[in-house]
Amino acid sequence: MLSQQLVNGLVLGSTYALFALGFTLIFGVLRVINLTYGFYFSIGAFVALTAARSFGANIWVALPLGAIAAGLVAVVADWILLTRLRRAKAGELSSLMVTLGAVLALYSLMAVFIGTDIQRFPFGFVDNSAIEFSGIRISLVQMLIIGTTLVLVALLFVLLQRTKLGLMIRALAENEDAARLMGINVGLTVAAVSFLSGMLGGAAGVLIGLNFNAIQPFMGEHMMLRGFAVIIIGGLGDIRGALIAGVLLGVLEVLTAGYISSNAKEAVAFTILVLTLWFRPVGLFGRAQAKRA
Amino acid sequence: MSALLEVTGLHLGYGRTTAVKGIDLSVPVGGVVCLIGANGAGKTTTMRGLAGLLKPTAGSIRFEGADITGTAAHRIARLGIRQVPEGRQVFAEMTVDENLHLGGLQAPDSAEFAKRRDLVLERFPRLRERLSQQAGLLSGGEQQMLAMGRALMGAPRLLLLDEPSMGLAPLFVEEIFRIIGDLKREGTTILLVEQNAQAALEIADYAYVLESGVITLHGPGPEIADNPRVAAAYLGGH
Amino acid sequence: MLTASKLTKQFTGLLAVNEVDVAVEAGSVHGIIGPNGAGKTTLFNLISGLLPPTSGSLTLDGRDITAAAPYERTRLGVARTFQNIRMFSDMTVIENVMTGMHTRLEYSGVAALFRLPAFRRGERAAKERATELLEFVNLAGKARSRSGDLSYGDQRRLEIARALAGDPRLLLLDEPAAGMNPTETRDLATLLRQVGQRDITLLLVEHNMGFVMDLCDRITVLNFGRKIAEGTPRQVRDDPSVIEAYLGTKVAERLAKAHGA
Amino acid sequence: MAEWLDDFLFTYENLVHALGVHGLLALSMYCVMAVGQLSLGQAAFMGIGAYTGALLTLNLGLPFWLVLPLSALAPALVALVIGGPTLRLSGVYLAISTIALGEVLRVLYINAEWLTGGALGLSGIPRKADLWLIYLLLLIGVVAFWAVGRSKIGRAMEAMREDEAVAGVMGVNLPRYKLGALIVSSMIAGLAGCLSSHSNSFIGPNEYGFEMAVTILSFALLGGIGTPVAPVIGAIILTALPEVLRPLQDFRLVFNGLIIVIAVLFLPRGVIPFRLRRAP
Amino acid sequence: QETVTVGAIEILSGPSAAYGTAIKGGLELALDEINAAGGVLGGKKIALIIEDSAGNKDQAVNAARKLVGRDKVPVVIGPTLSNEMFAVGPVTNERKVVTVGTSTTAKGITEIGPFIFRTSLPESDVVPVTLKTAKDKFGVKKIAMMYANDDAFSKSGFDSMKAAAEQLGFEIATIETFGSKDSDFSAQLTKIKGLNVDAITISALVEPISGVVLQARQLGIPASVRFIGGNGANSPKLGEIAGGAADGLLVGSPWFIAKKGETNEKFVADYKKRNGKDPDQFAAQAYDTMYIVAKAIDTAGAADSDKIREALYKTDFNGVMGPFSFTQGRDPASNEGVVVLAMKNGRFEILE
Ligand SMILES: Nc1ncnc2c1ncn2[C@@H]1O[C@H](COP(=O)(O)OP(=O)(O)OP(=O)(O)O)[C@@H](O)[C@H]1O
Ligand SMILES: Nc1ncnc2c1ncn2[C@@H]1O[C@H](COP(=O)(O)OP(=O)(O)OP(=O)(O)O)[C@@H](O)[C@H]1O
Ligand SMILES: [Mg+2]
Ligand SMILES: [Mg+2]
Repeated sequence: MLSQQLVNGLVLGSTYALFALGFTLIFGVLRVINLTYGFYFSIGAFVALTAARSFGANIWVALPLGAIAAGLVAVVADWILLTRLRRAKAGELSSLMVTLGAVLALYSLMAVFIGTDIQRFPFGFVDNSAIEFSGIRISLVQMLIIGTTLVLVALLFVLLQRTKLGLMIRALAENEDAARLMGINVGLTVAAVSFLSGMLGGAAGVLIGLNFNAIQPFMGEHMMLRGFAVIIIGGLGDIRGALIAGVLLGVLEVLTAGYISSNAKEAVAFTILVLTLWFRPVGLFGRAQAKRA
Repeated sequence: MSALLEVTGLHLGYGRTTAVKGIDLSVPVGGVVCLIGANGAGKTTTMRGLAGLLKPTAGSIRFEGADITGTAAHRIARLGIRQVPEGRQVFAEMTVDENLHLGGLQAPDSAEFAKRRDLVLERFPRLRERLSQQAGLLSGGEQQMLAMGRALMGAPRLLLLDEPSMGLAPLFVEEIFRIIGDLKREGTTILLVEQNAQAALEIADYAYVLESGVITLHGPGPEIADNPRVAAAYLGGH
Repeated sequence: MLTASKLTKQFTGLLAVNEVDVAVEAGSVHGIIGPNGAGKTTLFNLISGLLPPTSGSLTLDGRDITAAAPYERTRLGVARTFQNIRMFSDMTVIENVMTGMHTRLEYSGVAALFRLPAFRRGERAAKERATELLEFVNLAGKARSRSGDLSYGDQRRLEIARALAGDPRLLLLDEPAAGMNPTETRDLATLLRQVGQRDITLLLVEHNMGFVMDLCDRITVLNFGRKIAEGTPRQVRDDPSVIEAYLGTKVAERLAKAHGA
Repeated sequence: MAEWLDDFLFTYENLVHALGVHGLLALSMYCVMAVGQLSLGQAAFMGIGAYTGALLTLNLGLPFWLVLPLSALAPALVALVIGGPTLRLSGVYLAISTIALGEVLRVLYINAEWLTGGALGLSGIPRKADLWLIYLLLLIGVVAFWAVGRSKIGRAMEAMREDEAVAGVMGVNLPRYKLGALIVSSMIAGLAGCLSSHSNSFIGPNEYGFEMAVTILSFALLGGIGTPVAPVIGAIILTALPEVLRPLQDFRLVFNGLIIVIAVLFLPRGVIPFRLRRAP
Repeated sequence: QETVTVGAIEILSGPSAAYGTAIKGGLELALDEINAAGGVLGGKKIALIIEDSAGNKDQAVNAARKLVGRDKVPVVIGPTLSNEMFAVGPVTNERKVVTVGTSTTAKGITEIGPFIFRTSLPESDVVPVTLKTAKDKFGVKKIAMMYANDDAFSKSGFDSMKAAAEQLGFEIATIETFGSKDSDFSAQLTKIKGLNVDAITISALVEPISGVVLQARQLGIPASVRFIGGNGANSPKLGEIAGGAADGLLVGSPWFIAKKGETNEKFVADYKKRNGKDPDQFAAQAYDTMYIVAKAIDTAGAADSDKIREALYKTDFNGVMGPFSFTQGRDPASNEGVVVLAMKNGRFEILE
C-alpha cells in the first residue's frame, strides 16, 4: 500500500507542479501577483473541451489548442491590464488589485456563458486504462501528467537559464529602463512571457481537468491556494523549486491522509510552507534580493 | 566633420514640470562633446531623452540625418546609441557575465560577441575576477565599470556617458578618462556628462554648459575651461 | 570615540573586510580611502549595524556595540549617509529631514494621539530645526518638493541634512561629494567643516582626494579588505603602497603640488 | 413615514452593519500596510475574534461589554506568538505565510467540533452589535490613526514602508514597530470579527479563509493607504458594489470586476491617492 | 390587475450557481403554470422576485432584507444552502415572514423559528431508508464512510448516515474526510481499498462524489464495493461525469426523474423544453414548493404572512415528489415517498 500511496503522491504532486510552473514564471519573472493565472487554467481546459466536443479532437489536438488559446488570452489580458500600470511604475500591489478585479469579471463572464456545472471530456477522449505492476496502479493520463511536467520543467529551465530570450526575460524583470537601453523590446518580451505562462496554465488545465474529470469555470481558482504554497516553498520564479515543492507537497499530503488522518491533509501545505520559510525565508531556491546597503 | 547627432529645440519634462527647455546641441562624428552643469540643471534628463527613455514634448533629435524623435528606446539602442546611465542601473540580481551578455545581445554573431567580451574584460580586468558574482553585490566602482563594459558590448556608434567617473577611485578615474581617450581615438563618438569638469574639458572637443534646463554657453573645450564664469561655477575656481 | 578591532566581514567566497582595526578620535575628521571594492562601504555597514560582522568587535565610547541593532546605534549617536542614495522618495524634503529626528523627538504616542502640548512643542521645534538644516544645505527652497524628484546632487545634500537631523555625535559619510562638481564640492567641504565644529566626529569615505586631504585629520587606507596604511593625510599621500594601490603617481604628484610637500 | 423609515432601515441594516465592520477590517489592514508589511492574516484574526466572541456569549453568557475586549485580546495573543518568526519575512513571502494562519485555523475550526460546531458552525448568536457601537469604534480608529499618523510615529511608519533598512538607521525600532502594528491590527480585526458574529447570528469555519483575506486586502488596495480613511472608503465601495449592481442580475459580478479594473487602471494609488502630510 | 409578490433567494452566480439555477428553473416553470391557470386569490398573478446570493451568507441576508423591507413579500423561498439559511432565517423570522427552504437539508434549520419551513426531506429521514435497503438487499455489513468535512450540508448528511449506520449495526471500518473543493481522493481510497469493505458511504456534493467514484474504480476498488450516497449524489450529473464507474451506487430520493405518473412525466418534459436539460431533485423540489406556496396563499385568502403560515400547516399537496404535508415542526411529514435508486449505465433506476 505504501508504494501505491507514493505513486498517488507523485501524481498529485505533479499536478501541483504543473499548475505552478506558469504561475511561478509570471509571478517570479514579471514580479506581478497575477491572479488571472487561474483563469488561464480554466480557459485552456474549456477550449480543449469544446474542441473535443465539437469536432471530436483527440488529446494531441485539443491539448495544444487549449494551451495556445490560453496563451493568447494571457497576452491580451496582460496587455490590457498591466501595460498601463507598468508604464506608470505603479508597483506590485496595484497589479494585484487589477488582476483581482479582472479575474472576478472573467470567471463570472465564463460562468454566465458556460454555466457552473462540472463537465468532463467525452468518454474515450483518451485511453482511460491503467497499468498495474506488482499491485501498483497508474493510469495513462497520470503518466502523461508526470511526463509532461518533467519535460516542461526541463524545457523551461533551459529556456530561462541558457537562452537569449531567458536572459532578456530576466533582465526585464529586474530593471525595465535598463533593459530598454540594451535594445530589448520590452513590450514584445513581456508578451512572450505572458504567452508562455498562459500556455503552461492552459496545458495544465487540460491535463488536470482530464485527470480529475472535473472541468468547471472556477477550477483554476481552487488551485490557486496550493499554487501559492508551491511557488513560495520552491522560491519565487524558480522552476526547479516549483517541481520539487509540488512533488513534496503531493507526497506529504497523500501520506498524511493515508497514514495519519485525512482531517489533517488540508493543513499539510501550509505547515510545510511555514516550516520552509522558517529555515529559508525566501523559499527553497529563492534568492534574497541582491540589494546592498 | 558632419554631425552624428543633431538636437534642436528639445524640451523634456516629468509630468507638469519641464526640466529641459529647448536646447540645441550637436555631436560631430568621432568627436567627444561634454555637457556640464550644476546639480539639477537637466543633464541626466537630456541623456534620458536622447536614449528614448523620456519622450520629448517638443523639438527634434536627428541621428545620422534620420529623425529619431520619439523613437522607442530599444530601437535607439539598436541604432548604436548606448548609454551608461546615472546610478549605473546594472541588473543587480544577475551575474556580471550575464550583464555583459545583455549588453551584447545585438551582436551579429558569436565570434563578434566573443571579441567584444574579450576586449571589455581586457579593459576592466576587475570584472573578469567577478564574472560570476551578482552585480548588485559589487562595490560602487565595480558597478560603474560594469555599466561601462555593458555599454561597450553594444559596440556603440554614439556613447552617452552620464557621470562615468562618479564614485571611482582616482586610479580608476584616470583609467576611465584614458578609456574615453582610447575610444575617441578608435572613432567612437561620445557625449559626456561629467562633474569632473576639469578632466572632461581637457578631453572634449566641444562643450556645452547647461543651467536650469537651458544652454547658456558653448564652445570648444579649452575655451570653455578658460571662461571665468565657468571656472567659478564649475571648476572650483574663484 | 569609535574603535573597531579585528573587524571582519566575510561574504560567500570573499573577505570584504579583513581584521581591520580603526580608532576614530572624538572631534576629528577621519577619512577612509581605498580602491573600489576595498571594503569601505562594507565597513560603514558594519559600523551602522546594517550587517553583522563575521568576527571582531566594535566599541563606541567604550561601550560594546558589536551586536546592537541599527536603531540602538542611532540612539547612541551614530548617523550615516548612503553611497547609493536612499531617500524616502514619496515624502517631501522636509519630512525626510524630520524622519531623521526620530530618536530626538521625545513625546509619546499618547501625546501624539491627543495632541498634548508635549507633542506640539516637539513638532514645532522639529520643524524649525529641519528648516534650519535645509537652509544649511541649501535646499530650503525645495522643502515641500517630493524628494524623489530632486536631482542627484540635491538628494545627496538632503541625505546629509537628514543624517544631521538626529544630532549625531558620529557621522558616517559615504562618498558625499560623488556627483558634485568642484565648486559644489568646495561648498560641501565648507559645510562639513561647519558640521565638524559642532562637536560631531566625521568618518568619511571619498574618492575625491583634494576633498579628503583638505578635510581629514587622519586617514585609513583599505585594500582588499585589509588596512594597508594609516596616518595624517601627508603620510598617507607619500606612502608608496598607497600610491601604488590607489592614488597613482599622477594624482599623488598633483596633491603634493597643491598642498605643499 | 415612520414605517417607511423603519422598512428602509431594516432593508439596509445588514449592509450598513457590514460597511462598518468592513471599515474596521480595512483599518486593520491599513495598520500593517502602513509599516510596509503585506499581511493576508487579517481574516484569520477576524475569525479568532468572531469565534471567541461567539463562544463567550453562547457558552458563558458573558455580557457584551466584556466579550468585545476579550475578542480583541485573543487575536492579539496569537499575533504576539506568530509575530516573532514572521517578522523576518517580507513582501509576498510574508503575505503567503500569513495565509497559513487562516488555513490552519480553518482546519482547526472544522475538526474541533465539540467546541466550534465543525462545518456546521455556530448559530443562534444573539444580535448585540449595535450600529452606533460599530461606527463609534470605526470613528475612533480613523481619528486615532490620523492623529498618530501625523506624528513622528507616522513618519517612522512611512519610512519603513519606503525603505526599511534606512528607517532602521534613522533610529526606528523596527521589530517593535512591526510587532506593534501586527498586534494593533489583529485587535482591530478581532473587534470586527466579534461585531460581525454578533450581528449575523451565524458563523462558519469557511468565512475567514483566503477569500476573505484577499477581500480585506483589496479594501486597502482599492482605497489606497496614503491616509487612514482611504482603505475605509475602499471597503465601503467594495462592500456596497454588489448590492448596487443587484439589478444587473447575472452580469453583476462581471461588472463588479470591471469597475475594479477600471478604477485601478486610472487610480493605481487608490481611489484616495493622497498621503498624509507629516510636517505641520 | 394586482399581483402577489413572492421572493426567492438563490445562488445564481459564483462557483455554486448550478444549484440555484436548477431551483430557479423549477420555480419559474411552476410559476408560469400557476399564472397561466389563473393565478391565486381569484385571478391575481404571482410575481416572483429572485435575488442572487452568490453563495455568500452576507449577500443572502442583504437579499432577504431587501425582499422583506422593500418588496414587502409575505413569503421567501430559499435560500439555497443551509449555511445561508442559518443567517437568513433569524432575520426573516424576526419580521415574521414565512420562509420556505427547498434544498436546505441540514439539521436544525426549522428550529430557527416558527416561520421557517422546509420542503426538502432532511437527510435524517432519507438516509436510514437507503442504508437499510443496502443491508437487507445486498448484505452490506462492513462499510467505510467518507464525507466532505468543510461544509454544513455534507457534514450534517454524514452525521445522519453515521447515526443510521450505528443503529443498523454496520461495522464502520474507517471514516475518511476530504474538502468539498478537493479533486484528489487517492490517498483515502487507497487506504479504504486495503480494508476490504462491502460498501462505501459518501456524503458530499455531486462534484467531489463523481471524483471519488471515478478514482475508486481507477485505483482498482472492484465494482462489487458499492457506493451509498447522501442527498448530494442524487443528481444526473453523477452519471454524466462518472459514467459506468458509478454503477451500483445507491441513493435515497424523495423524487426520481423516471418516476411514473402523469404529473412527473409532464414536469420532466416541460422542464427540459424550458431549460434545455433534465431536471434534478433541486428543480423538482422547487417546482413543488412553488405550488405549495401558491396554494397556501390561496388558502390564506390574503397575501399575509401570518395567514400563509397557518395555511402551510394545513398543506395537503400531491406533486412530483408525491403526497406532501408539514409536521408541527415545519418539516416534511413523511418519508414514504422516498425511493431508493441505483445507478446503472450512468443513469438512475428505481431499485426493484
Ligand atoms: N522623476 C522626476 N520627476 C520629476 N522631476 C524630476 C525627476 N527627475 C528629475 N527631475 C527634476 O528635473 C530637473 C533636472 O534633473 P536632472 O536629474 O536632469 O539633473 P542633473 O543635471 O542630472 O543633476 P545632477 O548633477 O544632480 O545629476 C531637476 O530639477 C529635478 O528635480
Ligand atoms: N552583500 C554582499 N554579498 C557579497 N559580496 C558583497 C556584498 N557586499 C559587498 N560585497 C563585495 O565586497 C567587496 C567590498 O565592497 P564595498 O562596497 O565595501 O567596497 P567599497 O570599498 O565601498 O568600494 P567603492 O569605492 O567602489 O564603493 C566588493 O568586492 C563587493 O563585491
Ligand atoms: Mg544627473
Ligand atoms: Mg562604497
